Amino acid sequence: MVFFVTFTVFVMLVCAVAACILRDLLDAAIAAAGVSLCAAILFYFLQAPDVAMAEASIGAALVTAIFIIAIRRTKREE
Amino acid sequence: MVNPVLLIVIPLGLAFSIPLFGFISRRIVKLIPIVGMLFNLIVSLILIPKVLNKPIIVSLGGFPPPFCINLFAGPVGIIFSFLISLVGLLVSIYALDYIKVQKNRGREESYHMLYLLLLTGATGVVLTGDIFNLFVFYEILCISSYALVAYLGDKPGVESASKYLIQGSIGSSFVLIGIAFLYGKFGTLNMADIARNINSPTFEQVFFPLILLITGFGIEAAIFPLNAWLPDAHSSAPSTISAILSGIAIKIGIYAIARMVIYLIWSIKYFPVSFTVRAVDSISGRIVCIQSE
Amino acid sequence: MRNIISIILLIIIFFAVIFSISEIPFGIPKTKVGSYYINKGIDETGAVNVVTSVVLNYRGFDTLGEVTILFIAALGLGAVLATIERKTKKAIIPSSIVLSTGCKVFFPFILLLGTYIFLHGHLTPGGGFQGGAIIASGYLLVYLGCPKRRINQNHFKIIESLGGLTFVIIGLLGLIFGNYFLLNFLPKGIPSILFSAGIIPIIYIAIGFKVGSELAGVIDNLIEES
Amino acid sequence: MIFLSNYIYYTGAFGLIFIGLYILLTRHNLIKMIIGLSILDTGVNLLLISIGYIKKGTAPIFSTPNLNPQNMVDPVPQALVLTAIVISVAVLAMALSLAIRLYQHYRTLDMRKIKEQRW
Repeated sequence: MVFFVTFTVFVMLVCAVAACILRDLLDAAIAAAGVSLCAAILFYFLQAPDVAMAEASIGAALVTAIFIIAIRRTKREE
Repeated sequence: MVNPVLLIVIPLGLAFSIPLFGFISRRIVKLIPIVGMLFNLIVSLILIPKVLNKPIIVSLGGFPPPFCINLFAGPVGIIFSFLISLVGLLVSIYALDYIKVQKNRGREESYHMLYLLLLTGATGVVLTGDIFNLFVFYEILCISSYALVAYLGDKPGVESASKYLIQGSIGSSFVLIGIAFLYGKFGTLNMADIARNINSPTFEQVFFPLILLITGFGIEAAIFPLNAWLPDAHSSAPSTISAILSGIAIKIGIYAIARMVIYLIWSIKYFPVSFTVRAVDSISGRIVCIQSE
Repeated sequence: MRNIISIILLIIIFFAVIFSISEIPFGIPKTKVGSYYINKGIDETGAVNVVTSVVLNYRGFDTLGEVTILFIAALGLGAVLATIERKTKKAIIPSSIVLSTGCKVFFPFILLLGTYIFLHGHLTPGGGFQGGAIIASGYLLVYLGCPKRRINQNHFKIIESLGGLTFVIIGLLGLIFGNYFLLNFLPKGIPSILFSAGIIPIIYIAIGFKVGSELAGVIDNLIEES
Repeated sequence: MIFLSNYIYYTGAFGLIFIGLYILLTRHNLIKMIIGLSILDTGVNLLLISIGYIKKGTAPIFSTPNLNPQNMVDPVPQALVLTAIVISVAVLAMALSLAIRLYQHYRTLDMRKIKEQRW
């Protein structure tokens, strides 16, 4: 249990660092979606199913879609 | 019995119903902010003599106060809401001619809705007695002012609005972190309850949450090192919004800081420290402003 | 220069938060408000899901503000993007028949799932915001899969206004009947059946419609002529 | 091991907050800054939820009758985080619409190059 949580936190931080250093904005947006997804898993382990659902449906799905539409209407490289 | 909650709820309901009025007639839409602000003006005038005797505490939802959100309508709060509605009324009368009829009908409606919601958020911040509710109304104020600064859609407006948005959102996140620490420490979100409990911890324990809260609200209040957004946003917004920003939004930020400082510092007798810090801060800000001009 | 200043700033913030988080131990019950809600929540509001009773009853005023914030964002986004001069329309590439048929088949099921989630907000995890987001993602699927389909923005506007007005009017009815704004004035019913918890399901239905139409309107505004 | 079980959630939350702040302070592309903003908001939400957690707790839902109310985690931070998530999505949508308008005016998103004004 502790190891799985640790692994999830590790993946989440790696995704966040990737969102920081990737030059391609589309990749960075996908990495941010990964952060939200790992955060949703952590919310589930913290016994907050309501928040996990909200984070997965709003944070991981809709925000990523909005980011991708916005990147499509602007420029992809940083 | 006039309830202070009407000061927030009636303008909110009017703002929600503007699109429905817009389907009936386009002329009514312009008048709705005036109606809302006139209502607020009258209610505040009725409430002023009452609150001078004793502050009115309204709990929402019908539960005892620390367990639900309550409104704290003291003399300062009601006088602030009176001033907000007075300024809002005058500016909305000015906006009758200033905001020209656009080609696209939706834009004019959205100006009036955003304007009314901005004033509602300001009224909520001055009346609420709950720290997270204050954050929510503060966000209403901030987001509608981001949208209104960019309302004209020209180059300077959009640029300054995006700078304002980035800095303001960092401030809001700081406020939220501060609220999280306060909740973890005291287990309650009610301001009066926090003030009652705060005598037991030492000054150092509330120092960092307080710094976070002051920094966060200070961005909206534009105290000296955090005011980079202010000159651009004021010069490039529409004139009515510029008036509202300098007349109301900045004062709301200062009001929020004062509320935090009075509740969290006054009660543990460190007020002189904070007062000195603020005085030095404002004087240095003035000096820098004079030099830059 | 800017990097150095920001790293110094971050280090200062880092020590500040480490210092203050050391006062808040992890995993130890420490709040009196939360335990009151857990012990009294079912009796006072009738909702089995304590989070829902906190969101809509004890802290219902926050939720009203939150709905307003989403409304402001949808409005402001429309106002900012509306003045774009109309360019010549690009030719829309029609999607393949498998894709568009699949989207049309899935769309009602997604709507059904969203409706289920916001109807059962007081019994199971979920609620108006999650259900509304799921409904909006159904609209996103249709926009992506069938590029020619568009929904009239005026319908979204009417639903948004009616949802917000329902919330405000229910609150005002509480003020009229019992002197408290957002009072739960309807009978609470038996906990853990669908028709229970007074005003909570009604408000969640209003919020579900409102959030769904607002987020779908945001997507519609952004995706238009992209 | 004890450190992991006690502080792993706080570590994740503060890691996200600092990475978000670092992106906001050092990057110049507007969309990159908005991505940093979303990471910052996720970190704050994780911090709030972990403050309300109780060890070996259960979710605050009386789904089965034989649940012990003493073991339930605090419902208040969860309600606050629901509000905070919706607020953050509103801010993000607003910011991205501004970014699209900015790109149509200036054909770039680099905030260093967009300096028409004094400050």
